[in-house]
Amino acid sequence: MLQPWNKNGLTVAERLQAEGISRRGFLKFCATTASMMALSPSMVPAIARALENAKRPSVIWLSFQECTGCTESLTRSHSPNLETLILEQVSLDYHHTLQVASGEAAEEAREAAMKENNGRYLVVVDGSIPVDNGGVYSTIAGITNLEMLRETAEGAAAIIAVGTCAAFGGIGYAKPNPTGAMPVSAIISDKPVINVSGCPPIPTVISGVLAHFLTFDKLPEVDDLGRPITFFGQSIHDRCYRRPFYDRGLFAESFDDEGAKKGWCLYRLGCKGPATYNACATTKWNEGTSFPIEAGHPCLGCSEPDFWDMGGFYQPLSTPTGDVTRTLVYGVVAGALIGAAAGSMARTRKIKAQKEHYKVTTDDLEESS
Amino acid sequence: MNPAMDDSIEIEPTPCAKDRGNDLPVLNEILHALNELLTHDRQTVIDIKSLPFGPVDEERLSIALGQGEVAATIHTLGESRVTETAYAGIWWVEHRNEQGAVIAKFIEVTYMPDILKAQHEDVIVARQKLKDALETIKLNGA
Amino acid sequence: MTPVEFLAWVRGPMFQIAVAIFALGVAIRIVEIFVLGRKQDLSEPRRDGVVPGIKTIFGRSIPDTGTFKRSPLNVVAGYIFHIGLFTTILFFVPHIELFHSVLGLQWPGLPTPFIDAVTVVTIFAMVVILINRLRNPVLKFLSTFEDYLCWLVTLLPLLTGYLAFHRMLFPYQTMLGIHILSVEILLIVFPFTKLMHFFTVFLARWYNGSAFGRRGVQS
Amino acid sequence: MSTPAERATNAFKEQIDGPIASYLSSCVHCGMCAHACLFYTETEDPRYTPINKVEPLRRVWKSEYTFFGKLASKFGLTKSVTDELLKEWELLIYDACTLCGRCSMVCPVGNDIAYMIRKTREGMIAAGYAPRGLKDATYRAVTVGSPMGVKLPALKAQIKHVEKDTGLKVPLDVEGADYMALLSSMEIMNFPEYIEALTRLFDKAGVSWTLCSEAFEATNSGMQIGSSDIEGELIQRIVDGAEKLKVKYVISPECGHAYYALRWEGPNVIGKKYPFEVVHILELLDQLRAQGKLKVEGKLDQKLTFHDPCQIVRKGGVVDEPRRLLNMVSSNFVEMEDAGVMNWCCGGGGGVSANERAEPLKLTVFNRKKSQLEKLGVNTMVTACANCRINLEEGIEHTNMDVEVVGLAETLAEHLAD
Repeated sequence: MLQPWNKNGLTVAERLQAEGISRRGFLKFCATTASMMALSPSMVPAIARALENAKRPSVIWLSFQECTGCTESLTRSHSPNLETLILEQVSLDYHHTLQVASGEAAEEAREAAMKENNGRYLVVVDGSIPVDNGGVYSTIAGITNLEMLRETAEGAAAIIAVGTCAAFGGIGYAKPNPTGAMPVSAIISDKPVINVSGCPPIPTVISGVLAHFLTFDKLPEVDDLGRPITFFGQSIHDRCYRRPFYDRGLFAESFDDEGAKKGWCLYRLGCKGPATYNACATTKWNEGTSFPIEAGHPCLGCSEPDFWDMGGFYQPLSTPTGDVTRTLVYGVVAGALIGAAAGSMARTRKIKAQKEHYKVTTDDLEESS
Repeated sequence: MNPAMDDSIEIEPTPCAKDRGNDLPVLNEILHALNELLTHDRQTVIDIKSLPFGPVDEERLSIALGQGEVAATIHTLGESRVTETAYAGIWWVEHRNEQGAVIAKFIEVTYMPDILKAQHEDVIVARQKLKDALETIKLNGA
Repeated sequence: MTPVEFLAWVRGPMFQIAVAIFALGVAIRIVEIFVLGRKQDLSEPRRDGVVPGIKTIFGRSIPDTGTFKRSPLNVVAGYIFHIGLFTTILFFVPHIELFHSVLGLQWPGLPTPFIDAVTVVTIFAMVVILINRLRNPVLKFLSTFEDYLCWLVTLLPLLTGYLAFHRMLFPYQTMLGIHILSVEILLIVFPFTKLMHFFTVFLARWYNGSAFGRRGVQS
Repeated sequence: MSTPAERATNAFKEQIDGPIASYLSSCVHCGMCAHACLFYTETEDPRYTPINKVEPLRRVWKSEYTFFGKLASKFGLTKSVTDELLKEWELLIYDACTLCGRCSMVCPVGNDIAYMIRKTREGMIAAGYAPRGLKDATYRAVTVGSPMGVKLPALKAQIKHVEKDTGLKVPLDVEGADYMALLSSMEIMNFPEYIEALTRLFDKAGVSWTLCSEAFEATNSGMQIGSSDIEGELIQRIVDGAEKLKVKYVISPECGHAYYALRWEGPNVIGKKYPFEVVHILELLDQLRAQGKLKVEGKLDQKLTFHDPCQIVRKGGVVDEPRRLLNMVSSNFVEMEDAGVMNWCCGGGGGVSANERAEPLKLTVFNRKKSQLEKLGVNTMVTACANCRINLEEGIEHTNMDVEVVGLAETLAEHLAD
């Protein structure tokens, strides 16, 4: 299903029509696309108008220092679903995990797509880019990731950084970052880069962003971290169905207590939901089946930068990440020692003052004083 | 021992009844939408996927809305089902793909969901098709 | 600095710095009081000062009727503020988690909406306290920069906590970070100001209560 | 140590101890002590807020005895004690404080402010900043033996009168007596009834007692002016007298600060424990009452009240004794508002009455007592301090009130059963 399509230059509407799909079918397509982009259903007419003229974009998918989890997320759903629909509308010209071609032929396909669609193609990146020592830690066909990204980005219309590694550096970037891993945005500054973070990202969000580009020929509006606001505009906590428990102060305190069984809030078990912006709580996973909190596990905050370095996954958000107990103990001990020393010095001054005592006598009481 | 393998642990079904109720605000929103329809002739579409539903919230909403008089099936790009709820003017619109999986689900508050109506473009095609058909019949029937 | 980096900083290195200054400063100030000590009182006590001293430690929390009648606003607002402040600090579940992680102790929390209401009331009480400080001639006369500073650094955690809880003003990470930072500022300011009374009040009441007590008066 | 400010600073350094450090660390500037102080309540001058009065002491504590303050002082960030400050504060520390200790009872953080003001006076007098009148009184106390200049012949003359009136012998310099009674100059000069009362009461109760010709003066201007050197010198005279007569007890008279100085500060300023016990006359009388040795007859039926002398009641711990004694001789004893340990000062204690400069302020703050009395509607007020008594009489006269002030011991003596 994800093979490069022959480019036929038709718009989406034309293509659907050519396949004998009715206008009603097109409407259905528009409605589901709106839902996928997390846009309001009231946007359907605008989407319909846009899709009338939308052409299939060429997509080049670059996989760098990554685990293929992002691609898995997108492709390994147990049944063909919503995402397929939109992926059928794009021309995936290069994806070294999925494409049939390999070796030089694969790289040729990439170069061909770049040449043919110069200035118009979309680059999707998953994985971080190691930059230390000239980027030697990860190469494809002898080309470093760094070089390939720069080269491919050159003629791109926009770049979609898929997954937390591409968006924020992810695990490669986590301390001590031995390869000098960097996110896409740290390397490419002259092209629009959108971050679809998550480890992995929600498949619908990836396709939603693609759909947006396909529909409106531009990237959706983004937040401060370059993520599409429609999906990352609200925190997990804001949209969590367990939120009422948080508000009422009902918390699970271990994974097998009453609270856990009753589905209470997982804050005390380290849920990072309040500080994590993503669409899991509404879009959910596995065809809308569930998401981690619904399955009884606290949110890890995987769509946020540095989530690997934000203290333990099971450490509540309100707690410090370092060993504060030690600091407290050392501080008190050191303070007590300094206090004792300062106090002794004060005592010495006091004794000295007592030695230098000025004795008040009747002389001090007479008129002249 | 892996707790998951321990038969003595009884995992309760996630309760929902009194503790939750994310369906209630939605019902309120629907009521508001009905008002809008009646007073301003404005229709409302709610995307179920955009709601922070917990387990069985959707079921509860479905039960609350009940079954109405109309149930229609549309066959294009997979099946779509349009069913009226027990409350006139409130509809479920459910889109499935060719493999039968639900890909989008809406509640529409309107006199008639647009997708049920024959579309202008389709009618133009239909006119041509019927014309062609008639020609064929004439030719053949003569 | 992104909101996430900011949050990581206040939860990490900044927290350590604040706790280090707080622990060091508080320990210095308390220990130096003890080291300074006091001379043995040679007068024959009417009774032992220990029990009256302990009684004063607790009893002084209740104002005498005369004081209450003369400055009811001060007393009532002060009460609400102190009780409110400690309720929010000690019984909000995320805070309990903080104490648990640092001290290894935990206790049951109170329902969040209750804490929320207490916060509002406490902030209100603090505003009343400030207005009183600005308007009452004695308080106006006594007040120094330090008094207003202490008011501010005490108010900020309440206010930012409220804003963070209600996810107002900034993205949550930023607001939570600001809230934690405000607490860190409070911790840092603490040992250098009258906020020290949190600890020394027990010493002061003890010294007062035992000195009066050995003379036969429950102060 | 040349300048006054340096002398004051050094004295503060000598005086500051753990309690003071904890008090100054704890003050939150809540201002509640102002409402406990009659100098504030009657003038509404915020400078009279008790905690403000210890500012000179606070400065020295901060810059000398706190680690952070010491550090700050190295950078010139702390304030030091100056002549100007001492001069200004003299008016607050001596004229506007009677050391009544009411503030110490209300401070929510538990600060014993009166204790700190007492310590502050040490530095003030070391620097020479004390009111003229108090200096003079103290000078006379040291040189003549009494702040009012009363000498032994004057006492002997009063003894003669008393002996004539009562027909009883007033013991003087009786070695081996159980009790040695002290007097205040005011009692000798203004209220000789007290000597007569003692003579009759002790005679009836069979108390073995004596006066001492070398130590009859109980008052201690040294405490009031705040010099432990002078206070100690005056205390030592009493200790010497008591040791010479080998008494078991020394009786503090109806004088507030004399009791506080002798009973609570004395051993500390001379640096050793006494070889005798100090009892207040009211304590002793109450003991006699309990033992059945104090028999009275007839009860006063006019409405009367008791004025609590601060140093005896609040700061001295003699609280219930005067009440039990008064109830023996009165059928209509009523308490003032705030009676007991929270009672309001007469306004003349702590050396204020010896300080002519403070006279107008003293009369202003008397309004507190005046309104207390008016609320009760009494015409008789009993007290147990000659200084309170004179001061109250003065205030009553100044405000044209119709209230008689009497001493408790003499009231009891009047009702002695034959």
